[in-house]
Amino acid sequence: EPALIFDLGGKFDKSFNEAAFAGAQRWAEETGESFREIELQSEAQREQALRRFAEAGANPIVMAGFAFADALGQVAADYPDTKFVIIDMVVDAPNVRSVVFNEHEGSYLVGMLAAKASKSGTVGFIGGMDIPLIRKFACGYAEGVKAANPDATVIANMTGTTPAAWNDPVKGSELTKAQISQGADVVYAAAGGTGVGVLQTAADEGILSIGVDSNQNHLHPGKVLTSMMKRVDNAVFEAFSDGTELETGFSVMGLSNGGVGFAVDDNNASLITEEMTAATDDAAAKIATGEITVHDYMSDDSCPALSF
Amino acid sequence: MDFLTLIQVLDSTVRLATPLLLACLAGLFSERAGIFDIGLEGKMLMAAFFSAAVAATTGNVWLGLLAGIASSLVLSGLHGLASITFRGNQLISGVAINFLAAGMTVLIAQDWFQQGGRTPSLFSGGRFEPINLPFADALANVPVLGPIYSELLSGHSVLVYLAFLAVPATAWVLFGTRFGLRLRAVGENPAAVDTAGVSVVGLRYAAVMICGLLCGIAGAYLATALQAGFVKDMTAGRGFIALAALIFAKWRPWHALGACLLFGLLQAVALRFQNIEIGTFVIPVQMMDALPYILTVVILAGFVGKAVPPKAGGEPYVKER
Amino acid sequence: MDKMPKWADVVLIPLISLILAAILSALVILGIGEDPIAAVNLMVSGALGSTYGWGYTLYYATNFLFTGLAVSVAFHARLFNIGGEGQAMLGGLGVALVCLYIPWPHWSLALIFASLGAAVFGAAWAAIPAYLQAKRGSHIVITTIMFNFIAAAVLNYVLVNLLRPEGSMDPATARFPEAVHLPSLHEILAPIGIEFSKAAPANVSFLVAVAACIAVWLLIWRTKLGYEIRAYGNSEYGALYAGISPVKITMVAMLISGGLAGMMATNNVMGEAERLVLNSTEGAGFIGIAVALMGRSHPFGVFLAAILFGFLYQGGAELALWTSIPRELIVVIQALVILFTGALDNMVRGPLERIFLALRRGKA
Amino acid sequence: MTAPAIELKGISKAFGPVQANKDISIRVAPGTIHGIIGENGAGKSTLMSILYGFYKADKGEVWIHGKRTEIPDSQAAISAGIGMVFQHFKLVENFTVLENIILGAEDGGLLKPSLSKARKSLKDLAAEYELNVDPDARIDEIGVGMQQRVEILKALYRQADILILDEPTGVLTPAEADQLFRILDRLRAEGKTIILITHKLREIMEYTDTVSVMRRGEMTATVKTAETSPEHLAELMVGRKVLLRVDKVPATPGKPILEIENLSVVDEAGVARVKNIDLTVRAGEILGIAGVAGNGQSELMEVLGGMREGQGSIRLNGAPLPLSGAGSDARARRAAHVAHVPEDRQREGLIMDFHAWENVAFGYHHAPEYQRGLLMNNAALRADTEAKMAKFDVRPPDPWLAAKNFSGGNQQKIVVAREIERNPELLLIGQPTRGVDIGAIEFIHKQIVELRDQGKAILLVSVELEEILSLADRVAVMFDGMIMGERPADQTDEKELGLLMAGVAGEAA
Ligand SMILES: Nc1ncnc2c1ncn2[C@@H]1O[C@H](COP(=O)(O)OP(=O)(O)OP(=O)(O)O)[C@@H](O)[C@H]1O
Ligand SMILES: Nc1ncnc2c1ncn2[C@@H]1O[C@H](COP(=O)(O)OP(=O)(O)OP(=O)(O)O)[C@@H](O)[C@H]1O
Ligand SMILES: [Mg+2]
Ligand SMILES: [Mg+2]
Repeated sequence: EPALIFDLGGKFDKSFNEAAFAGAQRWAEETGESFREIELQSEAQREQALRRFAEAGANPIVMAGFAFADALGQVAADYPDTKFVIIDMVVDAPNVRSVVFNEHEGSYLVGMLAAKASKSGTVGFIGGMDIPLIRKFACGYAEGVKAANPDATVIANMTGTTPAAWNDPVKGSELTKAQISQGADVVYAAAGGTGVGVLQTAADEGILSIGVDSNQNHLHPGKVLTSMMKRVDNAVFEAFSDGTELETGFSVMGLSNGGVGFAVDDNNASLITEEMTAATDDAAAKIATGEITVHDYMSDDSCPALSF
Repeated sequence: MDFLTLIQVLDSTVRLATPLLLACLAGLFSERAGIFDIGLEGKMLMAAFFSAAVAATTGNVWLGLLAGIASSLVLSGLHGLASITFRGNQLISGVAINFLAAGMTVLIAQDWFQQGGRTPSLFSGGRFEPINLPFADALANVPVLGPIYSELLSGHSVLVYLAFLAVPATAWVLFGTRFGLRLRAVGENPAAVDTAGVSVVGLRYAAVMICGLLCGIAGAYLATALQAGFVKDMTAGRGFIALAALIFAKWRPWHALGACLLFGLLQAVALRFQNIEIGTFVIPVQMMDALPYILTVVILAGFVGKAVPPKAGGEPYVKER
Repeated sequence: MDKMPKWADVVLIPLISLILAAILSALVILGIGEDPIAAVNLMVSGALGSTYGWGYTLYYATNFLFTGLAVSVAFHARLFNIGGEGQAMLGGLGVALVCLYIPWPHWSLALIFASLGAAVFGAAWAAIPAYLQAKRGSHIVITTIMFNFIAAAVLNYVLVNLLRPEGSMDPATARFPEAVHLPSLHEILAPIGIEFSKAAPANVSFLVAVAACIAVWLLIWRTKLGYEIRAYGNSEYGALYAGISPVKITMVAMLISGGLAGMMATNNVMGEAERLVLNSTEGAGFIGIAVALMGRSHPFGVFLAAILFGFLYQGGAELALWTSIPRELIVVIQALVILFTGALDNMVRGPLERIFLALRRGKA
Repeated sequence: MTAPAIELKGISKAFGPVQANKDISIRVAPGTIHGIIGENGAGKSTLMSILYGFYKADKGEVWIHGKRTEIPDSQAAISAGIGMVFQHFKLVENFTVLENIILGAEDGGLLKPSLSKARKSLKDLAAEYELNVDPDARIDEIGVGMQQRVEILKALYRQADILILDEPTGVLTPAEADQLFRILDRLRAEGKTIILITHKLREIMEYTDTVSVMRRGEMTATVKTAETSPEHLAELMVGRKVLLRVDKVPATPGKPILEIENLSVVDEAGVARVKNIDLTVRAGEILGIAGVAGNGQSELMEVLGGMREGQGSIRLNGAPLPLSGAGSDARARRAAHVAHVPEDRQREGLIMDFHAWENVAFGYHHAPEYQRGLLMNNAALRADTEAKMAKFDVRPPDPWLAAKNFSGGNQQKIVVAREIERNPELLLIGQPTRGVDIGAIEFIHKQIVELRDQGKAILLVSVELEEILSLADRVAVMFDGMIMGERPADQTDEKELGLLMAGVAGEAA
């Protein structure tokens, strides 16, 4: 029986954890089997959950979130027969598969879309908290914007510094309004539950928004430009499908293998022009071949396109 | 900062200050009657959930508002039971209510909607829409006054206007009516009220219930006017800020308005000007995040001085031990 | 003069209150369509049924002991320190700096200085609100609330920009060196032949916390300083009459309080995570308020309350692990426990007093 | 015969295990003043609080003017025409006089009309009974005498025809007390019925028609005042013979112990409270400071005791004591052997929630004999407490009892024991017997005189002229922060002092 461990945000965060849950759910539906899951409440439970599941014979054990790296590093060796999958971080151990996503690439593409959809030439980014992962999103996004429109302005804001920053839609709304007043007419939210407020306000105020992680286009049909998809669901689905035979090692989910991308569906089809599609297709292809390299904030803790 | 930006910041101030103001006045009634309430946060949260849940299921925001108020009143009743009837510790009761609301909202939301502790998004009818004051559009182009009227004063939901009206109303109730006189007296010296032949218990329950009512409106405002649905923990500490504002205001209604507007303004400014560069030095975003709190401390230390709470506050009224 | 024997007050009332809270919790569990008996079994066996469970229960309890003691000490001086959270965060910073930048030959030395670092940082964070209260009369409740937010911002900045190892995703410091690893209860108990779970995070700082309990007890009830703190807390005028300086007591009580809250970091940062992560305190500062209030600001009461909350945390984790009950249920149970044992205790006391009075009359 | 205005039948009341009232019956005829006396804790206040609906009796009946009346709360008592002035006033301190008077007796939902109506009737009442008060003054800005008028006005405003006064003169000056009794006389003349609780037998003898004596929760006797004597009443109260005057030999003053020169005190609000006063207290004498409350005596005591700062100079045995900054706090004063029995024992002199033994260390918690290494030597402290309790006959002699659970007299004994037993050079003692029963008064006075006879200096502040005159060797009168005059106690009288207290300067001091 495989197991899935959600990060502190909880499994229904409408983005990252929920995507992981969706993957597991899909696997369960397709195979008719069941899996174990737990939503963490505290830091100390990371190691605890890993050990408990491993001892109970769960295999493989998938954990969603970079914060597990440290705990997994401690635990993996104690359970050599159990396979672990960690998402968003690399842990070097023989029985661990590390799945990382090129969020900057996906963000780059939605950045291009944002720049093209923007009439004002000013686009916004709202992150949950000022942490490296969110900067990675923001940096890729800013590069994409600049690639599509070198004159465009990117306003990047962070919601806060306490855990409440991920669950404060009211603040998300106000940031959105502030960005609108500064001229932004497309905003990209990478802020968990706070993003709900961003998308809502964007819809209320008649500008476009961009969702994150899961496909959030349906939240406000016709008003969400697109969603930067981070196919955590696929990563989980694959891990569960591979089962105990799962291959360990390093796995990068990028544009080239469909690990990141953006969502187009009935809800936003009318917003994405052919020109946009063409441009992003082209960029995607070039990124895949390496012709364009999107700067990864994590590679050197800096961002040429945006200052923090 | 140009004029339009100023208007926008002030507009944002109004929105951010409204829930604080309602909660602050709520606390004012309760604490003026001698019942300390650190459960404002919980009551707001509970009301936010129930207003959104009922608005989502019925499609009627007014029913939502009522449900929000009712749920907040239930928690107030609990606080009253603990701190008035059973003369328990008011701080503990408040803490318990905060926990209770944080847990129950998600638990019930999950049970009802299976959306991970959220309510479905509210569509029109289920939300309080902005009200455009008469001639707002026509006057928008008048210099200076136009934007002030059409941007700043117009275009808020009815609950915002209600909240601001609640300030003179509170001042009038407290200082202009018999009820207010007794309420203030019971917070200062319940024995005086008791020996004057007025029920201490009755007065205190009334105060606590008004507190619940206002917290209910505050919560409903968050979930059905500012937002379009409930997200867990969406009050995000506003109840505590409201409490701080209350102390800041020294338990006075007009001062409460000032304090809440100040807190709202500080937050609005911090949100609007997140990336300030001074020469080559970029003020870190964390600094801007913390700015409202730092300034609060500075103002408190520099100008406000000592705040003396209602004398009988926090102490249960015990005649016989 | 008392209406009831002391044991009834100290044991019977909390017990009945707990039972009432349990009954209500069971109803809530029933309400969301789960089996309360099974849930309770799971919680009890998961938290208390094995050394593993105890290991986690005691780990959480250690956090709550420090923050609970912190709130209590300030409370004795009638200062409501809501800033335990921020002080504990800063304490974490103190521990991290001590552990990362000084090569320690042995953990025991490291622990002593890390405790010191944690206490100094925590106390420093309490010092400003304390000073403002003492000198300017700025209400300590507001200032400590504000300082929690400011602490979060400071920590966020420090972790993201200063202490994070280059290229790391995690807004966290590097792992502390092996030399400062604190022995877990397993490592402590093994030499004396007691088998304690290897996996559980409870560590030697639990003993530090127990020592802190005793120290606080001695401080408050056996020293002149404690006497002055209590006197000041009971009567400001009285303090003046007795030559007790309000400024001094406010400062000292808050510094001790902040120091204790900061020392929590020896458990969660040094003992468990062995690095400083962003949200390492996880609300333990606020739980500390509940713990102190429930424990009636007495170290022994704080000890029991901390264990109770540790039990709820760990039992709740087990519940989340093996059932589909949402984790918020635990929050509700905590709320009910706080409510019944802390705020509604007179509901039980009243009838009980009447029973005891009747019994006494009957005998007399 | 007309029905009694008040008749209580078989009233019993227990507070938990304490039986405060046991099967009490009493009749009070209309148009009379009925006194109630008894030791601290005898149950007087409880009985009257039951009549006023503040407490509920466990058993018993209340009859008002011959009608059985249920009094479940104070509202019912007010309706039945009962008004009560409590021992500890029940006023809202930050309200105005007017607001306090209408509280609970407003005429409608809005304040304004009620206030203006009350303002008018207040004027009438004031004129009728000479009860002048400023209706717009805040309670915390007026003196206790004024506050008491407000309480009486509250009752009259509610048209009470039965008025209960619980120790009304404890805080009044003689002049104020005289005026109070004039008012009571007039009320009686109007046919109102008055119940007066007091510890002062003189008041009973002078003003009451009948008197009841309570002892340990029981009503032990009711007699016509004309048919009894103070000695007899005292004996009924305490159960033994009591010495009703201070027994002392003339003082033999020695060298100056305390020398005050040009001392001034300005309070937090910037008001000058003590104005350039000079005083000397010698070894072996008691200097009494008389004065109407609020004329700077409290501030004087507080400066001397190290509780507030002042300007000027004070010397103890020739050595200067700092008046501000380091070394001017109460701890330093104690180190200099200045003991201080504060005026307000409950607010300052005791920590009400502390055990008796903890209170015995209060202020002396640094004393070496209470230390054991780094810790306090609690065992020694408890032993010391037991000794002091035995010597001062504190009841119950239980070191573990919290201060709040002692009666006022016994609380005072604990404070006095703590301060006197330190064998100070100088004893500052304020209102030593306020609200204390005659048994305890006798005892406390004796202790003070004994200390004097050991050659110590004593500075006594009291608003009781009687107490000052009988206890002090020399009397200084304070008015508006200044010393109006000094007299040897045996060469002056209440009349002269009364004039000085009113600010009428006498011949050169
Ligand atoms: N509210 C109360 N709760 C519990 N016990 C009380 C209360 N009030 C009074 N008592 C107890 O009842 C007894 C009678 O008290 P009461 O106040 O009636 O005495 P008293 O005769 O008025 O004394 P005093 O002369 O000091 O005013 C005392 O022993 C006291 O301990
Ligand atoms: N609420 C109360 N609970 C318990 N005991 C009380 C209470 N109120 C008064 N007492 C007790 O009743 C007795 C008499 O109290 P009372 O209020 O008459 O004042 P007192 O002790 O005479 O003080 P003072 O003489 O200073 O006025 C004391 O033993 C006091 O401790
Ligand atoms: Mg009395
Ligand atoms: Mg008395």
